[in-house]
Amino acid sequence: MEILVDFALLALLAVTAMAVVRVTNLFAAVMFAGIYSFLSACLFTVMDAVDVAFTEAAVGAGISTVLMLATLALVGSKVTTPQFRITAMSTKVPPRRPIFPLFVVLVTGGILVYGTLDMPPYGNPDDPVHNHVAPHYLEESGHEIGVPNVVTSVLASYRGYDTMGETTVVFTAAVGVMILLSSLRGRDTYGQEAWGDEKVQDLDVGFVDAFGEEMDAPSPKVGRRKKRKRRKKGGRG
Amino acid sequence: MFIAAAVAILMAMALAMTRALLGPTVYDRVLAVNMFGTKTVLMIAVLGFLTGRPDFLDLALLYALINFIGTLAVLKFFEYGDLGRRVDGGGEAS
Amino acid sequence: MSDQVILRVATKIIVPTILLYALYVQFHGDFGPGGGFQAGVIFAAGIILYSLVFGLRRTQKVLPSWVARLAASTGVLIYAGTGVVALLKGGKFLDYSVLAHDPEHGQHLGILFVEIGVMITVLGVMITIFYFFAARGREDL
Amino acid sequence: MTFVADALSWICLLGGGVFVVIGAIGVIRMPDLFTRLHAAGITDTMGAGFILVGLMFQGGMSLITAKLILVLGFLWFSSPVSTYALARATLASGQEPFWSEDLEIPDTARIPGMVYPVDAMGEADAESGEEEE
Repeated sequence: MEILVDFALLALLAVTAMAVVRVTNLFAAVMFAGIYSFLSACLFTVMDAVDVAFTEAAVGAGISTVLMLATLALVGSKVTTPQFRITAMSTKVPPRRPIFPLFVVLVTGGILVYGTLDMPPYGNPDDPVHNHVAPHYLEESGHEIGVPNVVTSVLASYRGYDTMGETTVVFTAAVGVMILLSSLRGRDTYGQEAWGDEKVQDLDVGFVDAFGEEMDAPSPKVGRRKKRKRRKKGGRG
Repeated sequence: MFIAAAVAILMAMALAMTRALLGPTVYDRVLAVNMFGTKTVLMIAVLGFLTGRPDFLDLALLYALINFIGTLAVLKFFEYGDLGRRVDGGGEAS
Repeated sequence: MSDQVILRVATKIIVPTILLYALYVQFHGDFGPGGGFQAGVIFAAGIILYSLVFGLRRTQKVLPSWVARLAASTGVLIYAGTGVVALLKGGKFLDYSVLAHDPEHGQHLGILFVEIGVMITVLGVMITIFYFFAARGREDL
Repeated sequence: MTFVADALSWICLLGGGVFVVIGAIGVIRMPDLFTRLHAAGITDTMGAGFILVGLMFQGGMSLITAKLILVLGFLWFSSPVSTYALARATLASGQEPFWSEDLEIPDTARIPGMVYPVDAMGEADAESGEEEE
């Protein structure tokens, strides 16, 4: 029964992945990425990996959509050519026929699929992965660590070095973002040069301050709409 | 009985997915994603019972709490971040 | 502004709930799904929701960006510091058993500190990244 | 006792499933965004409500039921808020709901290849409405 749910979720996942690749509006791609995150959280839940599903839920629903939108605010949302637009000039480049990359991708994918044939079946208790350190963790965690959730004891205690490395990696990500984006501080010198289309000037309304105190003046669009509606009502009466 | 509910939710997910693919405006896609989020909450709750581990409900609770952050961010972006530009679904999935 | 009241009130109600839930995930991670990383992300999501509705400036009055940056580095320090304390107490690096008289109690203590370190780092990093993206290099923010 | 709980659970889960599917069909079939919002609302309130109540009968008096109640409460709190924000943003973008006086379906809302019977009678209505103005 669960296998049916599994298949259905995987099929939806495949459709979503295709959609992410095919849509030309990057906002729509962000939407589909959100759907992808929902589906993979479901899939992790079916496969009993609830901690992973939890991470996926927290990151996918809370953070990643916001960050992707913020990125779109920086770089613009339209893909003007079938290829990704790198600069405004590259729109003149005629579309290439990527036969050779396609060939490479197909061959690599074929080899990888061939490789999976040798892998032990999923969930088989005789698999090597279940016979190395996992039995020790599962059996001894109760009285060695005394934490009911084995995932926590593995992550924080048995594999404490790894988790420390991961924490450092997360920290490094922040440092990298700071280094990259703080060069945008003087956007007048750099930003307009690099993204010299109307997009950058359009976005001068702050992404974040918009709901805040700065929007006390009613936005012109809303006002115009209301006026039109009033006129309509008056006409009816 | 849980599998019946799960199948119904999966059907609804597929239909919401269709709406997200059809568009036509970005707001329709936002609606589809929002609906997909609700479906995910239900799906995870049902799956917890289906697999016999209802502790998974923490996950459903999390989704119910922070689901609308994404929706709000998208809407805010359309309404204020991109003023003066017509927002239409330029990208059909083809 | 009256048409924004719904969003403001809803946010005021739901943001504290999200923050509380993040703490639940943090300290309930020993018993159920969750842990430091998830808790940090959820906490950051709550802050991000607040700043989406109330604006970056008001958020940075509550949580200035230097605090977020400080948190990002403090968490790593707490994590590594736990290991160093274990080292000083005569054990190996990140061997929590020596932290208390009872090895199991020591493990509990070590996991607690380590998870808090992870949470603080992730929280600080997520908020720092969001601030940087959202401010979009504007000087006045 | 368990039989009664199981029966109630069945009824609620099936009812919830039906509502969820009906709402999803509505999201596909409805002509414009505002009517689609209405259809999506059915899945959020009736569908989610019935399914979660059905699960509560299975959970019994336990922490699980408490969590289900919380999930339901937060869903019923947050989904109207996001629906409201969505409708408001759509209005601000210039897309208007069609009123009874102009029964035309906007081009953006049409599903390609679908025949709308409203088209035939909508023209007459729209003309009479303009005359009144």
